[in-house]
Amino acid sequence: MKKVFGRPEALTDVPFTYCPGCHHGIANRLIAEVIDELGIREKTIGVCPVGCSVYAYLFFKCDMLGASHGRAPAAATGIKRARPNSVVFTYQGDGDVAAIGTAEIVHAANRGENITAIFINNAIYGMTGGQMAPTTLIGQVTQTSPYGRDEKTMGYPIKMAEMLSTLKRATYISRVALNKTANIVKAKKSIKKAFQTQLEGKGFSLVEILSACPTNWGLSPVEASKWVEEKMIPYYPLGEFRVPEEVE
Amino acid sequence: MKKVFGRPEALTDVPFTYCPGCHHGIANRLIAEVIDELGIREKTIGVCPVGCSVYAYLFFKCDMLGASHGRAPAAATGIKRARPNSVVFTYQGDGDVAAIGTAEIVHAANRGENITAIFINNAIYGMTGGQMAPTTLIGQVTQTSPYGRDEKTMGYPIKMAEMLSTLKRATYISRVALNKTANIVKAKKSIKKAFQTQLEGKGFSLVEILSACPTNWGLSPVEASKWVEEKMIPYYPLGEFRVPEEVE
Amino acid sequence: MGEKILMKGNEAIGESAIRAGCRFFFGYPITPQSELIAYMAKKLLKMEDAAFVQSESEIAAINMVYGAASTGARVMTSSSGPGISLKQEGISYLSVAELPCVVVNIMRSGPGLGNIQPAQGDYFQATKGGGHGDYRLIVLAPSSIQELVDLTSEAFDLADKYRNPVMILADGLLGQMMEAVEFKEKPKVELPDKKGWTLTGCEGREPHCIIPFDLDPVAFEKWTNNLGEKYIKIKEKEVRYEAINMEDAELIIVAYGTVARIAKTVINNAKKEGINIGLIRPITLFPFPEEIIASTAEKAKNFLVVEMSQGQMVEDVRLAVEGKTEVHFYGRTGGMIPSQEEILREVKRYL
Amino acid sequence: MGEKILMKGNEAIGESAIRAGCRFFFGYPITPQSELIAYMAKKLLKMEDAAFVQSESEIAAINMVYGAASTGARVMTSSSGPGISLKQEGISYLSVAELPCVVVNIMRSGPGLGNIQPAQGDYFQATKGGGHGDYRLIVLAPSSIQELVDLTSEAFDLADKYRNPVMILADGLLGQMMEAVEFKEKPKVELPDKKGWTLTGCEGREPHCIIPFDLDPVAFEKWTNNLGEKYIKIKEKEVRYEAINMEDAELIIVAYGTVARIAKTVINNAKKEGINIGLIRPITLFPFPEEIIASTAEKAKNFLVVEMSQGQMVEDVRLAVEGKTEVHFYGRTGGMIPSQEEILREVKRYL
Amino acid sequence: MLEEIIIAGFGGQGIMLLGRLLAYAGMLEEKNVAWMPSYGPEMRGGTANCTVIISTEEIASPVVSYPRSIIVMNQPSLDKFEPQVKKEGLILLNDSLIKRKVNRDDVTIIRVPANDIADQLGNSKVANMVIFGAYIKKSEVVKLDTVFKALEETLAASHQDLIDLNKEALRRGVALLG
Amino acid sequence: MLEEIIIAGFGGQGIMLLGRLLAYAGMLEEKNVAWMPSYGPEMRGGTANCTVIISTEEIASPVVSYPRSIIVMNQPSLDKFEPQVKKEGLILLNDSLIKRKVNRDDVTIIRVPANDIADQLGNSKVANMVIFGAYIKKSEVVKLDTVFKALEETLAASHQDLIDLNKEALRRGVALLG
Amino acid sequence: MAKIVIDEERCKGCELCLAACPKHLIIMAEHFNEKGYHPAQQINSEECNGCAFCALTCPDVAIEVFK
Amino acid sequence: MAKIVIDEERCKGCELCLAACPKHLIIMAEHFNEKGYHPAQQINSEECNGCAFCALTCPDVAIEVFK
Ligand SMILES: Cc1ncc(C[n+]2csc(CCOP(=O)(O)OP(=O)(O)O)c2C)c(N)n1
Ligand SMILES: Cc1ncc(C[n+]2csc(CCOP(=O)(O)OP(=O)(O)O)c2C)c(N)n1
Ligand code: SF4
Ligand code: SF4
Ligand code: SF4
Ligand code: SF4
Ligand code: SF4
Ligand code: SF4
Ligand SMILES: [Mg+2]
Ligand SMILES: [Mg+2]
Repeated sequence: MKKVFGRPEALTDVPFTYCPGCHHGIANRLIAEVIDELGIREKTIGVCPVGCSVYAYLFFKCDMLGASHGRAPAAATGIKRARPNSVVFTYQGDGDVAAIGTAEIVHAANRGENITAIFINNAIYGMTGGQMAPTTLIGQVTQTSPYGRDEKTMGYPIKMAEMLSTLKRATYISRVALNKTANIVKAKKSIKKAFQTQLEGKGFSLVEILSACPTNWGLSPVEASKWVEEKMIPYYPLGEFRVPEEVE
Repeated sequence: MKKVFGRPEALTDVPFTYCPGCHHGIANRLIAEVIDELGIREKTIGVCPVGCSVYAYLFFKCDMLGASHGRAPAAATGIKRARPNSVVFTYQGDGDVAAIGTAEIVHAANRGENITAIFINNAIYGMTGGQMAPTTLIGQVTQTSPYGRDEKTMGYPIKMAEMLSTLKRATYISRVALNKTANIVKAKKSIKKAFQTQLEGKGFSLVEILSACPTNWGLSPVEASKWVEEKMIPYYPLGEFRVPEEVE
Repeated sequence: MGEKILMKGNEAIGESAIRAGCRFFFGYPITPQSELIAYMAKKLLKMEDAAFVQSESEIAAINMVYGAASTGARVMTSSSGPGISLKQEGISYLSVAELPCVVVNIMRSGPGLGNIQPAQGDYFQATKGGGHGDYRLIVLAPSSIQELVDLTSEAFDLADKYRNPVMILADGLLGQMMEAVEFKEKPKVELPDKKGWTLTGCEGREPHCIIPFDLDPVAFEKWTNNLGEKYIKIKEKEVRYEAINMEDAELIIVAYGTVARIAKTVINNAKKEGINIGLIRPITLFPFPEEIIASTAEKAKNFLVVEMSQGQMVEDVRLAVEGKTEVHFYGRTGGMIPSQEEILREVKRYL
Repeated sequence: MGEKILMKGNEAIGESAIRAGCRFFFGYPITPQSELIAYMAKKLLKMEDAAFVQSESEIAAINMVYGAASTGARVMTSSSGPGISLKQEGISYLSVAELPCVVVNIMRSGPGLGNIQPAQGDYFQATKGGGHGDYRLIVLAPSSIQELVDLTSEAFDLADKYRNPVMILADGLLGQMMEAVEFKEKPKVELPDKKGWTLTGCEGREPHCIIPFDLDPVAFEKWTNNLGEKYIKIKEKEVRYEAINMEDAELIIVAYGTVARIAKTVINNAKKEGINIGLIRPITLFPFPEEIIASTAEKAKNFLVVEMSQGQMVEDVRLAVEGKTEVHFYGRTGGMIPSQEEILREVKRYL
Repeated sequence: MLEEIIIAGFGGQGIMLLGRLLAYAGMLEEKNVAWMPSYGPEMRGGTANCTVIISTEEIASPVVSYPRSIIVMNQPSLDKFEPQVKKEGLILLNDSLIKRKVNRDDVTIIRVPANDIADQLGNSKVANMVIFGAYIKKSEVVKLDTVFKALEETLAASHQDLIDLNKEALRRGVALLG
Repeated sequence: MLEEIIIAGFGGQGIMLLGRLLAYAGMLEEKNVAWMPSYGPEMRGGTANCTVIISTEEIASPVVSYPRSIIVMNQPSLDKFEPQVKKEGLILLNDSLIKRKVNRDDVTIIRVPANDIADQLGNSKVANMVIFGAYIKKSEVVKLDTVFKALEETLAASHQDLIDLNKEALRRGVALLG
Repeated sequence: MAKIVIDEERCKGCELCLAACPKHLIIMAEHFNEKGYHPAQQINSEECNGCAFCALTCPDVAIEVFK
Repeated sequence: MAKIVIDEERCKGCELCLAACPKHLIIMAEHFNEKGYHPAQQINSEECNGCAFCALTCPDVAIEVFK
């Protein structure tokens, strides 16, 4: 018998520090698989953020930088400009991308920085214990929306993929989910396209990944995956919002 | 004979400090006229930014706050939340809105803060002596794009009105120009609609105003107005991007 | 009133602020102060004429404070370490515009992302001005949950009295721990009327402007000199400290916050060993209690400064002592809390 | 080489940086340093293996520096007042991650937006850490355009030598004025190899990680203690200052930057009046030249500290003097530059 | 009177709640109390512990290097805190999950099959109350009734069934040392 | 040898350029030089001034409270700087735009119809060079040839016509004091 | 019948009004104002129809229109 | 013929694999692993077709598939 599924080479042996059933782990693995398949591990530099993925540097078997909250796209810009031949990706949460780091992601995208951003949208601030994210759904109860998110004072959940797609040099922009195998397979394809966009020098790519945070949603992992399907996907449509022709 | 055109009441007597032919002056006057027409001078609080309009507090005859560079929407949020019955507007340049203050304008819009932002897009950093703005046109020579803006490393000029229009609570979003009388008349109508949106409690409004900076463009005022027509408008289409039904 | 409630430090700050009339809170989550934000959300979102906004960033938060304070409202923000650093530009603006407000820093261990364990490494930033230009915050350093309650309330009064931002500087342990507290009815204090400068719409009066600059150096020097005079007045009037066991002390410990409490246990235990140690606990870090330290130094007492840092407040102690006696230092960093045993060991080294 | 060129201070920094091998610049415009950004744009945009990015903000700029420095590249950013305040979080991160880089602060007058006239009000921020946590920048304070050139070049070496951010702290006048400068060929200095830690892709080696935190307080204390030891080493080895006319001086002026130059003219003019004054001009503000000040104080000389601030460096002078002699202060703020006449008048007050 | 106790275990074992209840009860009995968590980056998984001080005197230092008592709900916690307990102190351990012997012979050791009893009660989450009951009985730091009152005041009345379950678990713990 | 001069006028009158040329020429003649602008928030309009120091000694303070010479191109500048000129100093003023009398009687005053002459040369922008020529002639701080050289080195060769025009303007200024 | 009044001291000589007047009734004066600008000046004022295009365009609110 | 290998010590008992297996071949074990979780466990392993849905879903990369 041959091993048809195993631990990707681009992951270290360190066990993930995520909670049981957290989709961060799936996303980490998919990136590692893509890095393996593209054979780029030795020239990849990853930038991890502050958030539940703050430990990502322990998991990826490539050079890694820890950035400050929200600024991973700027740090990645610095790396990529200094070493244009490396493959640079950021791995960021929704607090990171959609709140404090809004300016940095918008302008990395607008400049068409030739980097890849992986954006984990779990509709919550995981690491700090479950505060409202800009992507938190209407009515969703969090530490800082204790009576549910109210659009009148807190606005609607922000659709980053759509917003960034208005920028001409945001070359590849997609939204995927990890709540079931079919979506996981699609997510991986999309992540691969994003890295390919970078490898072909076509500019900025971002994959928004709808992910479950069972802990802060107060749901079991299975229920949480269902919540992604029933609540998140209807509001955050999956698909590709911008595609460079050649990558397509 | 009756005075059919004169200095609006909402302007002080202080002469503008702008350069000859600078469109900031026209924009200032139009806002003052709208304030007069809506009869809201005594409940209006304006927020001026850092930029050539840093002195706006000398010109408007209403309560005024000077904000730090880019943060006027946050300061305005603070004011409006503390005094919901006042009319709050920001007056900001393209460095302010489209660069350093990207996160603040995006999130004020996304929260649907019931404020009005007047955004002067002159494709340049006026006050600091003519550096590239995120809205600088491709090929445009500035202090920091001495060989012309090159989209490959600097990206394309950012279309703020379009980008903000992806946000659901960005209720009224338009783009106008001040390069000729017809456009000036339209601009005023649009500014009025923006303020009305706020008065009706409908949420965030923003008017992007294409404006000439003869000094830093190195053109005479008349040439500069022509440049708005020939270079800016084709790239930055005029019009309303989001309109609340009732205001319409 | 008068009833004891078991509360986390972070929540106690929130409750005290609300009782002091704070109706506006703008903040961004960060450990170890997140319970404060959550508390304010829970309370303010249910109140009339109040607002809670979880801002997009610490920078937005401090600028929302700037806007709300300009209307005369009582307003607060809070953060820790990296978030406080991001607020430095805004704090400098608030200072020059003389806008009253309260900024809470529940200190974690730095520099950088560091970690979320308690520390006191932001003393310099708070007291010397982490932002640009000459300005001073009033800096209050509680050392119990009850004092968090009392000083939070006082912070709003001081802010209004001097039209100056006030910082509450507490280590993460104080934010996280629980003690029983009492919310006492406070006698109303006379505070200056704000009507003369606030932005409320100019109905029936000339417009007001609040502006953070003057491009004319002559005028701006006058402005900053006025600020300077205000700071001198604050130094004269608002110094607060606790001094215990000073008379027969063979050595004086200077410490604030949690460290001062540990020091008190050390003092008690040392007494049992026949060692007499005194404690000066600064309650205001700016203005710093220079005089008591200077006059103690006159009496030839040596000092041991203990901090959860590599030595920051110790500079202010040295400045006050001016070489008259010895000033020793013991510090822990990285989120480590000095133990009673370590402090006693250090004390003995210098006897 | 050896040829004299008439240059603005801001441009001289840029040219010197490029000659020192700086190929990456990330910055955001602000007066009075904008010529530096413009210069870097003009040069770097035409060079191979180089990059100039006008970032969306000062925060983005410092984080781009963080990224580029992590690859081992020589990299610089520059700003002034409000922009430097915004960089404080990033500077704290760079310090803990021990990333070499050069940050230029061409000081304008603060606090707040203040104005764009020269000032020295950011001394505390630069030397005590405007960001959170215990960390230190190496702070260089040039006082002529030639020294801007020399120290910029040295700044990159120091940054690499100690894996520490270096700040060039100059008042706006130095950024704006022109003098003739020479770009001298410098002997190559031995610097530590960066290969052991830089992020360059892990081909042929184990992956490298650069991380700004350790959540374990025991480990993080060790880390910050190592930083502390580095700072002590820097204090031992890198103090630089200029001392003139010390022997027969009746009073010692301590001043840096433009103020020190004015002081020199005062000294010359005073001599004509038969008054002997000395000058200590710190060239490194951190490490601060404590020893020369302390030993001068031993000789019972009094000091007059002159700054374009309300008194910041004067605290470091007092800390060094430790009460042995008198330390007087004269400051101008708001963008005002102290004149020769004023300084001489002050000198005479204390003779 | 002075009690200094560290309570430790896995996240999710109700460690913080136990500590808070103890502090609350102490307050109800008009003692001075302090509760202090050790918190980690992960609001989840891993080990958690908190310190409670109950005293008739004013509480100076909230930090306790050498507790008089510990309640340890899992083995890593025993490993960590066993050496720190004061001579003649008290160790309560969760016998359901901790299989090893305690090495100290200068302290009182009480092994409570907390999870087993909780399972009998039909809810493994109340293992903390079982061991708490044993602690109350042994230490006499606070009265059982006071803890009941603390339970009622901290849990919303709407959770009456939960309150009852917790009380039962406490009683079972008390009964162990019957 | 030490010259300290302040040059002042409207923005757009070529004040900064004049100062820079003077400093450049000083440098070419191997003197120590310093040029210092007074800059404002407006990069435009309003008045502008700069200070130039040329010295055989090392230049300590670049800040000059009391200049030996001033060149003033408009009346606000005269108003501002007239009182500061050192005794026995030198005032050159643009007679085309300044109508008032100078009040000082302890300084040398030279009135240059700079704009009128520039208009004669067909370009009002070279008024600065006309007055500069007069200054060079009177002060002898730098040689005319050195200024020509400075012009050539600072203006791109592609602007030959501009260089020629500037030289002519300088010569006309020199000639005034012929 | 209409007329315009130009506040010479507010005028910065930008010539935008000149370009805006459909009847070409505005020219720049020979003389300088206090700030050193050539102010705008109306000619053939009897032809003015009070359309206010000049005033609408003036960035310095230097023109009043009467009708 | 196919099989899966579950690394019990990596497993956090989230049950996602259980939900993902189209053939319902995964259950949670009675025993605890070192971290205190009930690890996943395959039953009726002869029915496994190696589709790897379980492995694809596992957030902790605890499952290997052989075919
Ligand atoms: C400047 C700054 N502000 C705040 C924090 C605290 N903080 C750490 S992670 C985080 C947000 C985490 O949420 P998200 O980015 O959505 O990531 P997740 O944990 O959900 O994966 C915050 C606010 C910080 N470390 N730095
Ligand atoms: C934090 C900060 N960064 C930079 C500056 C310097 N600055 C002042 S205005 C400005 C930009 C001006 O451009 P814009 O916003 O387009 O306004 P304009 O002058 O063109 O109207 C800049 C960068 C500042 N004052 N504060
Ligand atoms: S808190 Fe949420 S996002 Fe963070 S590791 Fe746990 S489940 Fe994942
Ligand atoms: S610099 Fe440009 S934008 Fe600023 S006042 Fe002058 S013309 Fe207007
Ligand atoms: S009102 Fe009309 S016609 Fe009259 S001057 Fe103005 S633009 Fe010309
Ligand atoms: S538009 Fe106004 S400022 Fe311009 S020339 Fe006409 S009157 Fe003067
Ligand atoms: S490989 Fe497929 S059939 Fe086999 S256990 Fe996994 S999901 Fe079930
Ligand atoms: S998906 Fe993985 S971690 Fe979850 S239960 Fe299955 S094997 Fe265990
Ligand atoms: Mg998240
Ligand atoms: Mg602009």
